[in-house]
Amino acid sequence: MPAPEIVAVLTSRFSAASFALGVEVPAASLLAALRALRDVHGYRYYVLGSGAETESSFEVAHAVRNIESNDTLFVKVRVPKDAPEIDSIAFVYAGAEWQEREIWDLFGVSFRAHPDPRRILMPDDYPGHPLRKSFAMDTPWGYRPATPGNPEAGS
Amino acid sequence: MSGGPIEVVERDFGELALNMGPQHPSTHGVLRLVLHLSGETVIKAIPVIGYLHRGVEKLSEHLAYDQLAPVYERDDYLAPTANSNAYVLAVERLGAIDVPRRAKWLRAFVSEWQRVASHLVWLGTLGLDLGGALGGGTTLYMYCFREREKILDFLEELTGTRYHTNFNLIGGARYDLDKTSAAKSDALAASVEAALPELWAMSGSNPIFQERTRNVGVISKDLAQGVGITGPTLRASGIAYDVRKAAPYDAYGELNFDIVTRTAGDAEARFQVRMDELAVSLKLVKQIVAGLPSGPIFTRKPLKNPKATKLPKGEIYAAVESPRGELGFHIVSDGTAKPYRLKINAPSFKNLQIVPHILPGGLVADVVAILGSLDPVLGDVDR
Amino acid sequence: MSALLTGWTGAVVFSVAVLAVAMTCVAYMTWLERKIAARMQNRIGPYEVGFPHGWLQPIADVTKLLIKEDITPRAADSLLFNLGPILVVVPALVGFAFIPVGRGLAIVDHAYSFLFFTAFASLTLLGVFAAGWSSNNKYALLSALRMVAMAASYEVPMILSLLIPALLSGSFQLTAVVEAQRGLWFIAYPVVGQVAFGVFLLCALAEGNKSPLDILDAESELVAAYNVEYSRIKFALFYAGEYAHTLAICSLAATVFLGGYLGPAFLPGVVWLMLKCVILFVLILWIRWSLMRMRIDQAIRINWMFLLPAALANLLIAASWVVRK
Amino acid sequence: MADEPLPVLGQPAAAPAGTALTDIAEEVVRFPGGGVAVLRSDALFHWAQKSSMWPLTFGLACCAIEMMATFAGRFDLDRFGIFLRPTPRQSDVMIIAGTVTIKMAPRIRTLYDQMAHPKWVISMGSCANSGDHYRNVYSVVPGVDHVIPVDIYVAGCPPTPEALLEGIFALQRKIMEGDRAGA
Repeated sequence: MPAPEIVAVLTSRFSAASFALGVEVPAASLLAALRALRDVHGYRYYVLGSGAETESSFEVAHAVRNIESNDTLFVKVRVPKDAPEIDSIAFVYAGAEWQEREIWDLFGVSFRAHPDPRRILMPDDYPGHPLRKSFAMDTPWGYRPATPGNPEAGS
Repeated sequence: MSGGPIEVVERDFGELALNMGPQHPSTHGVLRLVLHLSGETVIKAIPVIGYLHRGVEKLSEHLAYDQLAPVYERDDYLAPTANSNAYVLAVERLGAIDVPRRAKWLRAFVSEWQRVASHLVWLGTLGLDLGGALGGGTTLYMYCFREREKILDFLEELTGTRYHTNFNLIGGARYDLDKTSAAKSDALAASVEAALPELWAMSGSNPIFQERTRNVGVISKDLAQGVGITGPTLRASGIAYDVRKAAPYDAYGELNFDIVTRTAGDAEARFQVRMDELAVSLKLVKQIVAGLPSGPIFTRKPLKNPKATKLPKGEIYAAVESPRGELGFHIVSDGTAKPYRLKINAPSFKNLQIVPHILPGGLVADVVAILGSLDPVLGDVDR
Repeated sequence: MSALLTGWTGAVVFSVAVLAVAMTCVAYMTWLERKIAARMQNRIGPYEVGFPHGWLQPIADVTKLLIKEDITPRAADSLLFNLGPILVVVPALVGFAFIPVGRGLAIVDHAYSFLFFTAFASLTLLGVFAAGWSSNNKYALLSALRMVAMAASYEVPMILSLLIPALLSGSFQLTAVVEAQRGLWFIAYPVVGQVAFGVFLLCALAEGNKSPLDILDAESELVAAYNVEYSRIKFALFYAGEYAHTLAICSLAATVFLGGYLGPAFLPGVVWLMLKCVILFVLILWIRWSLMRMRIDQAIRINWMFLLPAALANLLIAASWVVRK
Repeated sequence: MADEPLPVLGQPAAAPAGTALTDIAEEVVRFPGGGVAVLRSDALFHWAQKSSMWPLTFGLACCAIEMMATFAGRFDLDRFGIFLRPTPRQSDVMIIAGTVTIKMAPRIRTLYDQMAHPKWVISMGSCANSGDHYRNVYSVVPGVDHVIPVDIYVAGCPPTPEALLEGIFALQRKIMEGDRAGA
C-alpha cells in the first residue's frame, strides 16, 4: 500500500488522483512527478512499467519503490488513443528503458525521447501491436496486415 | 517511435561486431548479444531478446483464473512454483480468498526446494560458462545435477511431476506432505547440505574461479536501484531487499531466517549470495517440516465450474521472491472470470537490463562470467 | 632383421609402425578421456557402443565423420581452409619420428632431434592459425588471434624449461638425453628438475588447449573456436591433431624428464615409454577436468610474471650447477 | 578380371551370370537410358551414424533443462556415444527443446541448413510438436515441423529424461533402417 503522505503530496502538487495502488497524474506532469519521487522522496528503485488498454485510452503505469521505507507506488498516466505518445522516463529511471520498449512493442504507445526506440520482443518487421484488444487472439503466426496493394493479406 | 533492426556492422576501424546467440553455448537459452569489440575488449553490448516470447500476457486475457496457474509455471522454468505462487497470491488478495495455514507453509516448502534446485542449475551453468564443456565446468555441472536430481525425485514423489509441479491452487495447495515424505525431506536436506562443501571446493574456493569472478561486472548500489535489478543480484550490491522479509507472504512471516547480502556487487558477490541462499533455503525446509501446522490444505468450496472464479473489479500487485528475485503479478480485473490485463514483473527481464551497463570494459571471457552470474532465464525474460 | 631396421627401409618400417601405433593411440585416447572424465563426474561414459565399455566408440565416431557431408563455406579461403587440418596433424605426427623407443631406436636419430621435435610441435599452431583465419568466421578469427598471443607467450618458458634436460645431459640428441638419465631421471634432480617439469607441464596445457589454459579453444566463449566451420573429416583431423599433439608432448615429457624407455627390464622399453605417456596424459586430464578456465589476460600475465622468471632462474641455477661440476 | 570389358558410363552394366542385381545390393537405381547405379546402404555406416549422434548445443525453453538433465550424470547420454557439439557443422542431430517463436524460427532454419548431411531432428516436448497451449498465440509457431522436417516427436510438457531417451532410441532404430525426414 502506498504511503498516504506521499500520495497527498503528489495529489496537491501535481493534481494527481489516487487509486488503490498509487496515483494517476496528468501526462504533462509525469516527468516532474517521477523526478520528485526519485530525488525528494527517495523512491529510487524502479519496479515495473506496465501498459493497459481501456475503452477510451491507453494507460501506462510505472511502479517505483522506496527501499528504505519499503513502500511501492504506482504512477499512472492516460494516453489518448488517437495520439498514443508520452514522455519517456528512461532518463529518470534507467530500468524503464526496456519496459517502455515493451509497452511500445505490445501496445503501440510511443515514448518521446526514448534512447533506443526499437521493438523488444517481437521481430523488427512485425506489423501489429499484439496486446491491443483489437488484435485477435487467434491471429496466425504468419500474420501480415492488409495493405492497400494487397487487401487479402490481412487476417 | 520506431527503430530499424539491429545491425551487426563494424562502424570504426579496428572494431569487431560479434553476434553472440541466439544459439550459443553460454547465452542461457536464446538470448542474443551483439558485442562490439576492440580486440577482445567489449566496447558496446546490445542484448536482443524476444526469441522465446510466447505471449503469455495475451494468453492470460483469454483463459479463466483457475486455468492460468499452470501456464505461468512454464515462464520461469527453473522455479515453476514461484510463478504460480505469485499468481495465486495476487488473485487471492484481490478476491479476498482465504488460504489455510498449512497450505501457506506447504507453498513455502515447495518454493524453497525449487529455489535449491534452481540455484543448483545456476551453479552448474555458471560452471559451464567459466569452465567450458570440455573442462572443469562440466564436472561442476554434473555434480550440481546429481544433487538436483535428488530434489526432483522428491518433488515427483510429492506432486507427481518432476519440476512443473503445478502445486499451487487458488485458495490452497494441491498436494499434502505426509509423515514419510517429511522424513525424506529432512534426509534430503541433510544430504544436499553435505554436498555443499564439495560444490564450494570446485567453484568458490578455487583461485582460478575467484580470479575469473572478482571485480567482474560490478553493479553499484545506485545503478542497481535505477535499473531495478532484483533478487540475489540486488543483494550482492549491498541492498538487503528480499520480498520474503519486506512483504511477507505464505509462511515467511512466521519463519526465522536471515537475508544474505554482500557489498562488492561483482560476479563473485553474486555467486556467494546464491551459495549462501542455498544453505538458508535448506535450513528453511527443515524449519518448515518441523513446524508444519496441521489442518486442511484447501478450504474453498469445490467449484462446479472451474471457470467460475470471478474477481471483483480492481487492481492488485503481488510479488514473491523467486530464485531470481522479485516476481510480481499486476492484475487488472474488470469483474469477469478472466483477467482484463495481466502484467508479469519478471526478475530476469529486469536483471538482464543491466547487461549493457556492465559489459563494456570487460573481455569476451567476462561476458560469459557476467551472464552466468546474473542467472537470466529466457522464458522469464521474454514471457 | 637388423638390416631392415637401418637406412631407408628401416625408416619406412618404423614410420609405418609408429604411425599406426600413434593413430590408434590417438583414437583410443579420445575414448580414454571420455571414460576418465565420466568417472570423475560420477558417470559411466561410453558404454553401449561395443560391449563392454564402448570399445568401438572411436571407430564409430571416425566412420561417421568420414561419411558426413564435407562443407567448405563459400566465403572461406578454400586453399588455407583445406590446408589447415593437414598443417595441424602432420607436424604433430612428425614429432613422433624423433622419440626414441629403445636404445638408439628412433626413426630419426639426429644430433639435434630435440630441437627438431620442439620446432615441429610448434608448427601445429600454424595450422590452427590458418584454420581460424581462413574460415571467415569471427569466432574462428578471435580464436586464431588468441592462439598467436598464447603461442608467443608460452613457447618461451616451454623452450627454456626444455633446455634443462639438454643442459644436464649435454646433448640435443633425444637418445643421448634418455641415456643420460640411466642413473637418475631428470625430474628427480632436486628443485631444478621439478621446476622445469612443472613449467613444462603448464606450458603443455596451454599448447594442447587443455583447461585451465584452453584459451583459444574456449567453448563457452568462442563456440567451437577455430574449427567452428569445419565438418566431416577435416574436423576429425583437427580432433586427431589435438590429441596427437598432446600425445607428442606427453611422450616428449616422458622422454626428457621421466627417463623415456628406461625402466626395469621385465617390460620392454616401448611399453615403459607408453606407460609413462599414459600416466602423463591422465595427469593432464585430471587437471583439465577439475579446473575452470583462465581469462586470456590472466593466462598471459601468469606466463610473463611467473612462468618465464621461474624458467629463467631455473636455467641459470642449472647452468651454474653444470659449470661448477 | 582382365577379360571383362570395363563398364561404360551410361551403358547397362553387365551383371554376373545367374545373379540378379537385387541379390548383391539393397538398392538399385535405374536411370533413363538403361544406366544402373548400385547403392549399398551399408549396415556399418548406419551403425556408425546411430552410435555417434552428436546433437547441437541448443535449447529453447523448459525442455532444454530436461535435456540438460538427460546429459547429466544420472542418464548420461555419453553412454550411447552422444555428446554435444556447439557448432552446427559438426552435429548430426538437432533437438528442438522448447517453444518455437516466429522470431526464432528463421534462426532454427538457418541452423538446420548449416548442419552437414546426414542430419536428423528430434522435436522434444509439446511446444515443439504442436505449440501446446501457446498454439493460438500470435508469436508462436504451432510446431517446429512448419520450419524444418522432423524425424521423432517426443511427447510431454516437458518430457522426462526417460521419454527423451526413448525418443533417441527410436531415432537410432530409424537410422538403422536408413530413414531420414526431409531426405
